[in-house]
Amino acid sequence: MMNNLNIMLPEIFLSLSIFTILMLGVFIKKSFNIIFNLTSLIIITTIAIIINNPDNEVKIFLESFTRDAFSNYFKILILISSLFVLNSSKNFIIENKLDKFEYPIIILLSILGMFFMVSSNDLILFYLGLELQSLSLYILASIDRDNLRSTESGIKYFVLSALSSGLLLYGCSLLYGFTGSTNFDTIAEQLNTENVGAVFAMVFILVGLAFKVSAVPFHMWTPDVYEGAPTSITSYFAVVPKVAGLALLIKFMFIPFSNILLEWQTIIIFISIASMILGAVAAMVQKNLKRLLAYSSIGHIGYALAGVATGVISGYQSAIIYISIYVIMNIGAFSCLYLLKKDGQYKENISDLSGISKKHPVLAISLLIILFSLAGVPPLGGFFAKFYVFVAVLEQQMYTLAIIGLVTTVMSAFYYLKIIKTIYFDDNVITFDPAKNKFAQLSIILSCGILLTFFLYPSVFNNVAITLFNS
Amino acid sequence: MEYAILFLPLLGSLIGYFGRSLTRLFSEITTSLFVSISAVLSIFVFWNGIQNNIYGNYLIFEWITSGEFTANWSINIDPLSSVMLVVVTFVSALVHIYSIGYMSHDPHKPRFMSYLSLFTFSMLALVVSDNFLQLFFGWEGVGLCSYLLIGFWFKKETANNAAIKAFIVNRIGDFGLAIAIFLIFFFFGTINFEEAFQATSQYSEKKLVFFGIEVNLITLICIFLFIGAMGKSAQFLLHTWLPDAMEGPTPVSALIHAATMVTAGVFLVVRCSPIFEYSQVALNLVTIIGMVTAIFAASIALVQNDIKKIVAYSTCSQLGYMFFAAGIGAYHVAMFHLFTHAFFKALLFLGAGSTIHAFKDEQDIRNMGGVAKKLPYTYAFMLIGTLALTGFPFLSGFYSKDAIIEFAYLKNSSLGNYAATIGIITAFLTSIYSWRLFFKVFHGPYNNKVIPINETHESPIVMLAPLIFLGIGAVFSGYFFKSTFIGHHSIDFWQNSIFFLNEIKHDAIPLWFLFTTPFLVLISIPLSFYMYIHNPKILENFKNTNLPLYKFLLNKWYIDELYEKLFVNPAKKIGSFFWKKGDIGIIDRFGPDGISKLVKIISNRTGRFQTGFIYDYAFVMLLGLSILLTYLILK
Amino acid sequence: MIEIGLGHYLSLGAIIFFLGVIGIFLNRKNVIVILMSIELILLAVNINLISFSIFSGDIVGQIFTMLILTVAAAEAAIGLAIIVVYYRNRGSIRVEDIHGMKG
Amino acid sequence: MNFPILSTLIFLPLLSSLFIFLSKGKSNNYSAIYISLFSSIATFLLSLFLWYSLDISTAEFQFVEEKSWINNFIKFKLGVDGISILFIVLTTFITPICIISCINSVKTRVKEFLIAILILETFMIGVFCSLDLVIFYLFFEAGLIPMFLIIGVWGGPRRVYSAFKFFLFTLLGSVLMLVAIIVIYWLTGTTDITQIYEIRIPKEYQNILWLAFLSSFAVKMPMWPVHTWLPDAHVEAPTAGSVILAAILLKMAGYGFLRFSIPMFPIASEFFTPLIYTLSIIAIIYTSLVALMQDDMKKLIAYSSVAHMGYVTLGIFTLTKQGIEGSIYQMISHGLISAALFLCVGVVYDRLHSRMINTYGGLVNYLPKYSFLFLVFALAAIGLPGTSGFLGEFLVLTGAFQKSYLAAMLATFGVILGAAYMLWMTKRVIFGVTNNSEIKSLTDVNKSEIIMLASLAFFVIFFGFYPVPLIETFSVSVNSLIDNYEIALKSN
Amino acid sequence: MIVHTIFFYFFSVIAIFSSLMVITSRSTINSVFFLILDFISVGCLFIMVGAEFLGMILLIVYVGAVAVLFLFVVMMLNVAEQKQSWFIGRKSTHIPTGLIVSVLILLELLVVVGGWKYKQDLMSSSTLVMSNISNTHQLGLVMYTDYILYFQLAGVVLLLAMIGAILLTFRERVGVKKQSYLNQISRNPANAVELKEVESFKGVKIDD
Repeated sequence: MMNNLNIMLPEIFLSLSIFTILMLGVFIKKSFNIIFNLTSLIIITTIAIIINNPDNEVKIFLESFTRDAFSNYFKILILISSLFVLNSSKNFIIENKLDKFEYPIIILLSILGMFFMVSSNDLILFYLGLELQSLSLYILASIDRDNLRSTESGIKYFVLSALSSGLLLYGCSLLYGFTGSTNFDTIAEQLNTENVGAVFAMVFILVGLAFKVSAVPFHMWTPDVYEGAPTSITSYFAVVPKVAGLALLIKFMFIPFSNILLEWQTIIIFISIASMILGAVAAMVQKNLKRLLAYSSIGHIGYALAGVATGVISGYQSAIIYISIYVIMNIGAFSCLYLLKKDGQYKENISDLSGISKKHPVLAISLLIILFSLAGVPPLGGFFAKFYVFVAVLEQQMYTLAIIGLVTTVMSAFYYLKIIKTIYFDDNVITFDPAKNKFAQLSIILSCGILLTFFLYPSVFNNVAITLFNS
Repeated sequence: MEYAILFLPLLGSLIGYFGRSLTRLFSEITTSLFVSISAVLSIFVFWNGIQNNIYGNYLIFEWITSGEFTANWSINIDPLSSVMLVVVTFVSALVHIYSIGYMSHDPHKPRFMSYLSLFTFSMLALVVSDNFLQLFFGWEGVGLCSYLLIGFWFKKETANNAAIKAFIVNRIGDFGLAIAIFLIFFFFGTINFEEAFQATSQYSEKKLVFFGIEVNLITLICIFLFIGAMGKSAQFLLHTWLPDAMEGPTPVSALIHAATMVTAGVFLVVRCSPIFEYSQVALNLVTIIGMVTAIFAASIALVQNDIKKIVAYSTCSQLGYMFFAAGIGAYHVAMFHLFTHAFFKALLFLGAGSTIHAFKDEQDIRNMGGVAKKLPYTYAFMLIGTLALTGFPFLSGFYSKDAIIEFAYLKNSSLGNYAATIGIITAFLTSIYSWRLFFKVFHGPYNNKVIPINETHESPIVMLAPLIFLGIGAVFSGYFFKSTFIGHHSIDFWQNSIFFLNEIKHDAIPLWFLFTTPFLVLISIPLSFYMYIHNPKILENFKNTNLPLYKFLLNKWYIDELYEKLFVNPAKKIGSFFWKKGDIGIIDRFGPDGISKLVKIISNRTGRFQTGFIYDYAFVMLLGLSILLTYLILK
Repeated sequence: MIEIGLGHYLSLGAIIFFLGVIGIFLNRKNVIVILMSIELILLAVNINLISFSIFSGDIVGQIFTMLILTVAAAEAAIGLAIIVVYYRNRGSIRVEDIHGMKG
Repeated sequence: MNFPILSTLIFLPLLSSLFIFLSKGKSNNYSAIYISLFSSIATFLLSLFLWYSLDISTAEFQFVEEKSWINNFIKFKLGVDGISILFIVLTTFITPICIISCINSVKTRVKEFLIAILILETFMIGVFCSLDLVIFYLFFEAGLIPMFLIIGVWGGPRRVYSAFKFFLFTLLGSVLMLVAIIVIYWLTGTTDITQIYEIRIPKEYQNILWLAFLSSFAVKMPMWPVHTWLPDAHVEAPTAGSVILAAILLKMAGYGFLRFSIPMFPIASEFFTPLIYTLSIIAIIYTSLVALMQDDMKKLIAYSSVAHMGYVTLGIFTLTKQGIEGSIYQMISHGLISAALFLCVGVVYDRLHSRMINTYGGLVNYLPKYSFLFLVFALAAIGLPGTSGFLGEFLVLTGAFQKSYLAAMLATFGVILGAAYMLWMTKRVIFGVTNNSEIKSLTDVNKSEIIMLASLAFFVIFFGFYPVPLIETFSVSVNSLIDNYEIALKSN
Repeated sequence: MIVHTIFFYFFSVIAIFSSLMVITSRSTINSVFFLILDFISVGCLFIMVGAEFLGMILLIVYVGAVAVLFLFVVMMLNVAEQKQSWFIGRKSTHIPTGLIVSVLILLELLVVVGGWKYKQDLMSSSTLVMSNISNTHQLGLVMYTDYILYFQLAGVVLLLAMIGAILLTFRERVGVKKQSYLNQISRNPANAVELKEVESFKGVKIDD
């Protein structure tokens, strides 16, 4: 029994700590700082626990919960990215009076939900994890409750997400009915192309998952929510749930749907192409940085999905590498947003970056690196992300996908360049308040450092990704 | 010694150019001195050749090797090049000296001297070459110097334009030469003269399809070589640059546009005689173009008013002689005429320069006249020059020009006869316009309204001294070198440097024919005196009655205008069109700009698509769902 | 028709699901109706699950349903809370009034 | 030799740029210039040493460095042979000149400018050293970033448009190459070009892959009709930017053709030769005519670059010894000449801030030294014998003539047009009457400008008369290139 | 059996009708009531088919709690009388398209669901075997054993909902006086009463 609990020690530790700090938060006045620091501590401890946890595949609770290298990798990724997102946004949270002690707790709860998502091997557990995560995100989106935009983004996210999880759930019910089980492995056995109902169910589930990773045409919430939610939340939205969503998508494709590859492949290709194109096209006219990053993230998910669309392990690996590098880039990008403070106000329009290279050379050059990396220009990290994906895609001889992907890369380069243009070419010079956010600076430097030096050892993620599918 | 001949002018040029900051005199002296030494040395070489038969090939260093394509920098001394060496360095040295006086008022004189020396170097590189590439180097090098020197007075718009025109028209010729070199290399596998000439006979029957037309290889090569020669030697159709080139200082005209550079074309044809000999078609073409040029240029020279232009057209016409001499196979005669022509034409030009100097840069002969007394030396030298040019018996022109006509006659073909006839007519025209020039300048009333006659003055000694040498040349060179160049044993002199497929005829010529030309030349003197000085009314009337003809001639057959319409304007228009319509209008409009605009429009649309309403968002999601479902159902 | 089988229940579920979906994006009234439409969708899912569960004699479907009910309740609570805070800011929860961000 | 000389060469400029980046003090621009100048000259000397120690009697790649890079399947492989060494030396030679030119022409953000130039140098050297397709692509593309900034930050009034056009155009071209590279990887199992040379790529793939490579190289070259970015980029770029762009970046494509297109896809190269001929000829004639009508000096030179690159492509695809050697020669000499011409424009631009031809006129009166140098370069640009411009062109045409009369004749005709536009510009700028009174107060070239221009002029003329050092260096490599090509064709 | 059929159709029709009314009725209050009706009828169906525990839960939890919550919010926000405005207002043009699309989805669903081949081991309504232990018992047997993880997780979800609802809607009101028992009880005369000397014609300044 102890063994079994050992297996889900990270989850147990996480939930117990959540309850503990919830108590602390309730009983200690002005407890935000303490809770916040404790949260960071919890995250770090959890990482340590996961790293100490062995990677061999074990399934418990009627085979509904898996612990394997795959889930462990994603859990660590989720934790690390949350750690950076949270800490670099701390100043922002305090200055915008969002410093309620529930804030980190809800984040932790959503992480818990994601943990169960990536570990699930059963529709029910998957659904519960998903809902735990989604409900947390609804709250987070509207956490700035006195702000119209924040609450509007909350409503939009809530309604659409509820719709999507309704669809997903409907799919689950069909899948359960048509295969007779909720367990992924059993479903995989039962599922075949003759089972039309189950194939239908697959579409519904795919829609739900596509919504979570904001792939076209289920992306509609993304720009509005990114724009409306407080930046600290947006950065969380842009990074962490994407990771979990993609992990789940890969898991679904890899285990339950592995037998109906041809059916879902076309769909994923369609979604991927649509995402890449929309991400490239729609972002060009944006004036708000957060909105632009929303479209950019849609485009990036398109590339990651292109890797998934190959339907082979190397493709999944490439998608995992992609999302990992994406995380690094986005943490950097959003951390920069925390430094754009002028007269106590955080700026989020592109025009507010005008000419900052003169007064803030380091910030400018960091943005430059991150943006070029997002655009996928070598030798920065973003290029390798795309490179791996296209290597996988072309291995399957999906030339159209690859070429569309690369053409949209060029198109999307346009709007990244536009920001760079604002930063470097414009003459109108804007000066920001001196930066006090040390952690944001640290994350920017780390992110840029990784992106810049990635080419020295580009197989770092690949080596990890290869081990994920060994079991 | 050979190296010195070649490199002294270059050295002089460099020292002259970069040493101009020392003193003005320094570069004048250096350049003139170096070229003079070079001239002395080349006479020495020439002498060595005639007397001791010392010829040779001196390798300087390897220039380029690319596979089969090899070319060396080398000095190839053979009879042909030794003759050219003498002409080039001798005239050049005199012109250098002359320039010291002529250009005395010009602030950029060191530059001028340097260019002259550079020209000399290029021309020498051309003539001593043993391969086509070095020849081409010299070929373009002299073109460059010509460009620089024509445009020497850079403030004059016309001078600049003339310079560019000269360069570009020359480039058209170079185009032909280059193509010929490509052909030679492609088929013969070498661009060395000797090897190429040896290979020629093997290919004499080779045909190749060139743009759908089957032509003889040799003919093709010759035609392209000749295009090159035409450009440089200002033959008909490619002659337009030469009159304009008179915008340059007069010494330049004397050196480049009379004595040396323009004869490079003739030199080329003669040099390539081993190839030309195998193609009768090409030779005929050379003859015809030569004939046309001779009479055409003479006809224009009749009515021109610019002193230098008259001489220029005369040069053009004389070059025509040389070409048709080459065309009928009398290469050695062509060379002989080239040799003599160098002296008397340079003399004429320098004399004209002296006149112009006297009139303070006035060039229009209508504004001159009656200064024979004031400028006795110039007058004398101009007289010698004119006589030599017109082929007055026993002066140099007489020997060479009449020889050409005779050889044409001896050819005993219809083309030969035509050539002879044209030659005679041209000789007559030549003497008419030459005397017209002479009389209008030195006789009759003084017509200049700007400068009083007292202010005209004789040139300084430094300008007259070269005239003396040239005058001597003009008078005696024909007589002295006749037997060497074109006599019965001339083949001993020319050796391998000129190739005759058929034996040269030295048959007797009917006496009446021998006397026709001198007779015409002689009677033209009183005739022109009468027409131009004594009774100009006749011509005036003639002019007025035949105004179109006069205009036609005055405007040089409207060839410049034709070119302007045919080539220059269209080129500019097409350029404009490609730029505005092609690059900006089509490529950019439908390429980058168009696409970016399109993407922007789409982008805006997509933006509008994102309405902000929840139900729209939900609707899009459902639409996506239904598309996917329908797709699966249909599948 | 007489023999009521699984298909009947599933069809009922499908129809209710369909009505729920329509309710979401044809609704112009207020967000609460959308919330109710979501409840309808979940109801349809429950119908499906229960009927599958009963007809195949497998209890898992019912467990699933129960959890869905729980989650639906939680979702309703949070959804209503968000609506309330939005109403406080905007003074309206008409669907047509919610388009502060677009483009 | 175990010492990783190539890596040192590549990363030396990068290191020094880092050094400059970290060095304090904004006002202390001169120290930055000295550091960068020092390091770039050191790089130059190192590359000379490399050239010196290169064994030119073999076509093998030398100084090969190999490290496992991406998962052991893509290697970080560097090496040089007779062809690439010259481009490397050209790069390292031009860079110090660009840095010197900054002294006069760059007034703002000098430090950043130098950093950009040095980083660019790293990438450029990398392109010419890489023996692996992915590495090549990496460096090839990476160069866009500093160049984009150089145009955009220090450029003229329409810099934004130009920078974007430059960046997107080139990026679009090269992404297709990336696809092709990956496809090659799946076809052959390697991206190491020495291995790919041995493994013949299947015939049915060659054409399409070749086209994908073309799309990249054609844009970079640039070939008609994808050349329109070049005039804009040149016009707006600062002097040093134009110089690097014209002197080196354009050469990457020609190098790419030689290194990749021909050896890897011999059959396709053969098949598409007519296409290349057509495009080259159009480029030569078309852009020469367009250049004739330009009233902006830089634009004119830019268009002339397109025409000159037309000769390069023509020569490369003649696949004759003369043609290819001529192309390489033409690339090197164009690197010197166009660099010099842009520097010349830069010199007067720094003084009068106008690139328009009609602003000038009669410069020879007031800037005699400048005018002399300008004239030298203009003449070199029109391929006057005795300058390096001539030999390249002439060899290319010789080569082309063996393959196609028409192409060669049209290309030769282009030479005439070349003379026309260059001389016309020279006339309007250097000669003629001075209409602009400001010109009278101009000062002649100063010391640093003299150093730059004179060193270029020296090499332009030196290599015009004595090209042997260059030709000897690449002769063996070119031979083996042609031999392999012919063997590949025959074995088919 | 016929009873089953009749009841099925009866409740189904009610369920469908009330679902329709939920989304179409003019008043939000009515919608809520129809939702309740819907739940009740479906709950009855559940009970009828043999899932009596869930049927009851549906009635108790949904009707008793969730629907009432809806009602509460509707009344609180004073949006009860907001009128439905189908087919009017801006951008109603896509409603026909929307209907077509959703009907399409419905049809496709029906095709799939209706065309589904029953598995052999599935029971029909006539052969539904009621096991000898009750439905509730059955659930109870597995709920807290096999599926304890789900149960716990559901608890966490509810906890989250609680935190979220409080976080979003709860605000501390300022200026409201609260009763403090502790303070009340711990009062004593010593600290509650203060004697002051009052100077004549000056008055007393009383704090508070």
